Amino acid sequence: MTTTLLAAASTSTGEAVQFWILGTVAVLGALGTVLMKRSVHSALCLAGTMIVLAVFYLANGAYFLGIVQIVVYTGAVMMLFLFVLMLVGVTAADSLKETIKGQRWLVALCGLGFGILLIAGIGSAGVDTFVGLGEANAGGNVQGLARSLFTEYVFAFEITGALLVTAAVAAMVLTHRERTERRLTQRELAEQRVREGKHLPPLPAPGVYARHNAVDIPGLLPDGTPSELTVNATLRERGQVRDVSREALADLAALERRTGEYLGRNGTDTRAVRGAADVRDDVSDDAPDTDEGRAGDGDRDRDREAAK
Amino acid sequence: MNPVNYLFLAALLFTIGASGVLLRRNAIVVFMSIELMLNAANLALVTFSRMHGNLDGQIIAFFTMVVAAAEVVVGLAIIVTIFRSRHSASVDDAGLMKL
Amino acid sequence: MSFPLLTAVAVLPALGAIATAAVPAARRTAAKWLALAVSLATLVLAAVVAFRFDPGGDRYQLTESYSWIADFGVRYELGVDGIAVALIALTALLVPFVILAGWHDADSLEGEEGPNRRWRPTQGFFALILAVEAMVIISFEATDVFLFYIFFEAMLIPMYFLIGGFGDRAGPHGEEETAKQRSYAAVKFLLYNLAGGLIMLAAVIGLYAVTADQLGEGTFSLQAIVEARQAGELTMGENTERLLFLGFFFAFAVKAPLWPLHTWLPNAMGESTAPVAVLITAVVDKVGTFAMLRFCLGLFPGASEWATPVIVVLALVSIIYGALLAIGQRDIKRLVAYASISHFGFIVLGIFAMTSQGQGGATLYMVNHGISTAVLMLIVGFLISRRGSRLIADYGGVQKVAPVLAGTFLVGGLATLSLPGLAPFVSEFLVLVGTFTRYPAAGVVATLGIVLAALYVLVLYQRTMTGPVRPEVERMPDLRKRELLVVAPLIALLIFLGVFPKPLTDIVNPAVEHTLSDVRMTDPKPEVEAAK
Amino acid sequence: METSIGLLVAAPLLGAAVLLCGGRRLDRVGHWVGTALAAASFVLAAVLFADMLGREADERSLHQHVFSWIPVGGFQADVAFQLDQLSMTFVLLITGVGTLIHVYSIGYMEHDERRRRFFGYLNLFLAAMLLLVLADNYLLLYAGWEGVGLASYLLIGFWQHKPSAATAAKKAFIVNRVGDIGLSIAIMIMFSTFGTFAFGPVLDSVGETGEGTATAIGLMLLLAACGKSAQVPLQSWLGDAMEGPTPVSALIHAATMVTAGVYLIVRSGAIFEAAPTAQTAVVTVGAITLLFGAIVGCAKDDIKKALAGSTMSQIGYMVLAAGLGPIGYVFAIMHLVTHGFFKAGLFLGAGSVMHGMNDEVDMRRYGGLRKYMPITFVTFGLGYLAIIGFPGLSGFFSKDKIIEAAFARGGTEGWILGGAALLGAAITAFYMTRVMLMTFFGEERWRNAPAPSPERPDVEPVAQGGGEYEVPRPHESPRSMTVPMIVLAFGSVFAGGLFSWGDAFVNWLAPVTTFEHGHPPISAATVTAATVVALLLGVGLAWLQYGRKPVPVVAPRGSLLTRAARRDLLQDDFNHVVLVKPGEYLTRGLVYLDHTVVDGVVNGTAAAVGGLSGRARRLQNGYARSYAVSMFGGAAILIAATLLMRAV
Repeated sequence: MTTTLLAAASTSTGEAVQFWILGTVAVLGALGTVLMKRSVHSALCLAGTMIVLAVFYLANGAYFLGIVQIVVYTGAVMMLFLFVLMLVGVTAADSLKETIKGQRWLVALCGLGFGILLIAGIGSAGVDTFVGLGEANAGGNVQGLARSLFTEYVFAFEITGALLVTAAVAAMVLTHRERTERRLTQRELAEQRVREGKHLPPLPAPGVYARHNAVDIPGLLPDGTPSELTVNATLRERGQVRDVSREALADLAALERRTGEYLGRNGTDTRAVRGAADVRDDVSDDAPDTDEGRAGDGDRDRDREAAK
Repeated sequence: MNPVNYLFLAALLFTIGASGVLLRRNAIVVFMSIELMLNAANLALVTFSRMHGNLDGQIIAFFTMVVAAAEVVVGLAIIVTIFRSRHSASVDDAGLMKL
Repeated sequence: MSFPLLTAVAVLPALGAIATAAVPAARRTAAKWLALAVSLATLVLAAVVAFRFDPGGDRYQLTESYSWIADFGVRYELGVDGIAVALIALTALLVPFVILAGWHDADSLEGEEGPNRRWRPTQGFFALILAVEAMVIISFEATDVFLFYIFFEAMLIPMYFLIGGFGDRAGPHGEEETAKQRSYAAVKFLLYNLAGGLIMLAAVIGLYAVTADQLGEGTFSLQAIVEARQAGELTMGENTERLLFLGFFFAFAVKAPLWPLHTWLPNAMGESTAPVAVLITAVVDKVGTFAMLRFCLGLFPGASEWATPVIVVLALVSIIYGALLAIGQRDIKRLVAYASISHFGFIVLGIFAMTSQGQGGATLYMVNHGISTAVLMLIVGFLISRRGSRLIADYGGVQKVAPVLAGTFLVGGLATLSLPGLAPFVSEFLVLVGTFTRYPAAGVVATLGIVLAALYVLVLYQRTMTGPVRPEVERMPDLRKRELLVVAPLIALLIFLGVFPKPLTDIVNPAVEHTLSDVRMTDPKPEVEAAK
Repeated sequence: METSIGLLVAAPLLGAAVLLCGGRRLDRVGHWVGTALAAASFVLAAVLFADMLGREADERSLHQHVFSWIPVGGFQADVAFQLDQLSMTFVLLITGVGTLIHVYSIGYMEHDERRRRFFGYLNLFLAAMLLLVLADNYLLLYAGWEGVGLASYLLIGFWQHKPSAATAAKKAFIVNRVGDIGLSIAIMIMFSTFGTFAFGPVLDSVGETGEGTATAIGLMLLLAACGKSAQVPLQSWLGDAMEGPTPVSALIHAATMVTAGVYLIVRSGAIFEAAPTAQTAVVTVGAITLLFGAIVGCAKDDIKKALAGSTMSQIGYMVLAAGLGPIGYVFAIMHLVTHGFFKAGLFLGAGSVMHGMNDEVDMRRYGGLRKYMPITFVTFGLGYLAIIGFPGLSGFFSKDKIIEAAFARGGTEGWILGGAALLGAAITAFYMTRVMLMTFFGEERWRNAPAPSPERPDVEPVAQGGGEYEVPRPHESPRSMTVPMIVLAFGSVFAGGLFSWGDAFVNWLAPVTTFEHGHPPISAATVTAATVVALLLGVGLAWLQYGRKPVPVVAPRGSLLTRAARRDLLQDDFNHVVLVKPGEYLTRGLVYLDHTVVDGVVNGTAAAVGGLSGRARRLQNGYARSYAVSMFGGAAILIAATLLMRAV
């Protein structure tokens, strides 16, 4: 590597190879950052690009910066990004559909123009001889940086420090939310639930009337319909609710029918069948939006209890 | 190869980043694109320092990083606050300037 | 460094304005009296200036000069020549009468509620008038182009508020429409003058550039530039000089409305109260013609000579055009406004005739027109305040019920048509003679103006004052004491200056000679003497 | 003595000031004050006259420099007076007749509550008129010139509540202004030619300039004279001026002011002598006007308008004479003075008649008044004889001399002028006789109610229930009115004889206005004879038409000429069509133009800017991203710029 740092108009083939490969990766990463639908993916692409850049720093003899790049950016900054993404919602995928008229075309135009001009500018700058960092890094890159940093740039350095402190404080001030109202007591919370007509009693356990009591199988209501309430919310989120098998339902229906004939009354069967159908679409359309499903189940259960 | 290619790469990344800023509505992605631009600039600086054989370029790059870190901190904090207040991280929704 | 008299004359009304504005809201009358007292004190100071001024002495007297913005060679330079003295005297003289005439103009706005309620209107009204006076006076005194420019522009601010804020309700189309018209007029006034001012600013900067380029370090000082030019150190390129001249002249032509830049004047005078209208036409506009005389001719003699033919034609157009439109008006105030346009045509004609009679006449004209228009306009104001209408058609037979009002009105009118024995005749005839000796044709055309003047004045008098008494004016009271106190002295002055203008001419003549020497002009010799 | 010339002007000026500013408290004594001051200046004039007679002919011209009026550069206008024989003549006429008419007005205006102001105006007029004739330079003369114009404006419009009066006053002033243009331009030419406009230098050195300049000045002065002296084409105002009170018509529009034009021409004689063209113009105007006025006079039924026509024509005689040069000046002035006497007398008589007839002016409603107002009849009759030039009365002497001079002009021109003058004499005799007969002779047509006539559509016949017509009771006027009439009658009888007694008047004026004897192609006796024949002819015709057969109360339609003459030979219609109408259109057009074009351009620009910014506003859509795009584009452009810079 040291060879490359001597004055030269061109670099070692090794670096060339490395450049062409990693450069491609970097560009792809950049494009990914811009074009990915889900921001998580964008973040990851960006991270990739940054790592590549770190390597390039090292290749350019900026060892300290290379490390800092990895530590600060890929380490700290990107994590920060990811945390925020979690806050905002990982699953949220924003549409790339443009809303401002003509924005895309303008961007394309400006982007192309800008890029081409910039590259043309660099090209025409006529920089072919590289001094290289040989003697600059002679006393060690870090020491060199430290020297100039604490001698001629010390003032800027101090100011930057102040900036960082300010930034930290600012972040706290901005994100910290002062509790304006008193914390609610148990009683008030209960009353609130009643007022909102939420599901009052504790939720039923899963696996009731079930062949086995796995957590991902909803318990069945007296009429045999499965109650989503009994399944863990997270599983419901993920849409991983396993449904009771068909034949079980069928047997249940048959049993119902027989008891019905025996008792000389009918009509429940239809209910049972409808219930079976219910399970289907309940499960299917529970996945996307959770609130609706929960609410629906909530009042269904309630009229069950009323029937009991 | 001529190290000037690093500059071309930097230019490319910068342009992509800029377009990203202009194209994406999600504030966080916009932010990432800005970071991308900053990094491109850093790459250029580092290359320059190599070109001229003194460390000032790296110093500047260093400062850039620090400042970028600070900026990210504040920026994300702002995004979070906005998200809290209006349940959206879209820059278009923050349109109080709109007529 | 003796007592800075000129600064005092300008600063006194300025302080008065501040003090007046500061008078507590409850003490309205106090504010009025304060304003009146200040304006009278200013008049006294102006008189002192006039007496300290020695016509035989050097060109600019009572000069004061301090460095202001050293980097741009801007100096706080004051100095008066005869012309300035005359105009300062005029301003200081008119303002007390304006204040007295506008004694009750702001009262109607007091206790006004709703959208158009204003903050302490009375204090505001009189403070603004004093502010205008201060700025006008200092722009008459300034011998530093930049200093002059600043106050030339600053004047617009108080004037804008006076026009837009205090117009009389007596509009021909009801209060709503009148308010709209008023704001239109105010904005129009502002835009016209701003446009002129900005073009002038460009020219001012250009002038600085030229001086900086040629004299080493740039200067705005009128005297310095004139001396440098006469010493041959400063020689502007022909085109440069012409462009700069046009830049200056445009601004002044807007201010002293010269056809076709005149249309703001009728609106402004029509919509504002009579005292404000007097302030506009008798005081503020004079700065324009004055500046033509002092700056255009002083700084750009060559270009002035080059532009003279066009300007003379424009002046003639203004004279005839203004008079004809005055004849065609239905609104008394607009009529007076157009009459003023015609008179400004005479002034400009006199200035650019480049003869001692012409320019001396023009200077006298500024003073006399100030007084005569003041008389006419103020009486018109009193008339309108009685009947509450500006339309000529709404009057008739006033002479029968209010003979004194009608009589003074007639005197004002006769002054406007420049009847011998009244001041305007002297100046108008001087302008005509001065023009004729250099441009006979122009002189003859301008003479038509005196017939048209007779026409619009007498038609106005006939329609409003004579004939059978209309029922609306039957109860019209005659002039009150205060109003008579306003009108009588002005009329007396008109007669005095008409019979014995010598004091004024003695002050003005040397200054005019200086101006002529600036443009290197001499009066054309009479034919017979030339023959000898 | 010099110092007291200014007092001549000062006295009536003082009166005017006192009376006009004095306020109501002077109402009781106002007229006395006015009259006293007029009389004072007459007495002073008389004293000065006596003093002047006491001196040699060439020392009679007095000068008084009061103060320097307008000193600007080479332009030196002084308030300075010059009192020579010519001015003296006018001063005496003005103050004399003026005083008489003041006295007359005391009675005539007795019942007018604004009498004080009337006397104020009269004094103002005297002051201005005296200034006019005493000025020693043209500018001061111009001041007086406009001053009398103002006074006449105020006095014509004295009864301002009458729209007709107000209109007439305005008309008079404006037509005069047109004339004043002439005077002011003349002064300008003088100044630019001679560097001064004082009588002395100008008239002395007029020879040194080209004839062109002299002609220009002369024509301009003529224009001024036409305006003031109601000569064609600026005569239209005089008829309407009769709206003013009769004393005013007598003093201003008969005796003094209207003759100012003649004074101007005679005073500037040197200029006209240097410009033959101008002279020809003068005589032409004079000749035309004397016929014009006479014809108008024949057709009018309004007694004052008839007299106005005659004034016009008599001044025509004077102008004609003044245009003839040295052979005519003296007679122009002489006729002016005699005319001052008898025309004033006639007007006062007319006023006295109206006074007794409830201000009725239509002669067709007079008749047979001689036995009701004998003094008026006699004085009026004497004036009548004087004006028609009855041998032995003053009019005869002056007019006869003018006709003679007209013939003396020589050549065909002389014949034409002389003929016109003779014809004029005949017509004068005709219409004056007509006035006389219709007023004082014939049956009393005023006894029964008036019927509407084309002349006076305003009166509605009593038949279809108008107001009750109360029969006027003709009576003689009070002494304050009759005395002046008598005095004037004396003047009109004897003045002429007195003046031509041993050519007294000629010798008196000759030093000022050069004089030379004209040599008519035909002997003076013949001319006189012709004149007498002409006047007899006129009288005879008039008697045939108005004396023998009764005068119809309702004016007959009359011949085309008559109808035209009733309308002042259509001159008003002419002015209306040629000047007034186009003027109205012009002003209306300009008002429209000013609003749409001149103002429109500006407003249009404003609107354009507004619209443009309205469009530009769209760019500010509030999306941070589109702002960013523009920034980005800007950056690109910057790079491009730097590249170009480097490339260049």
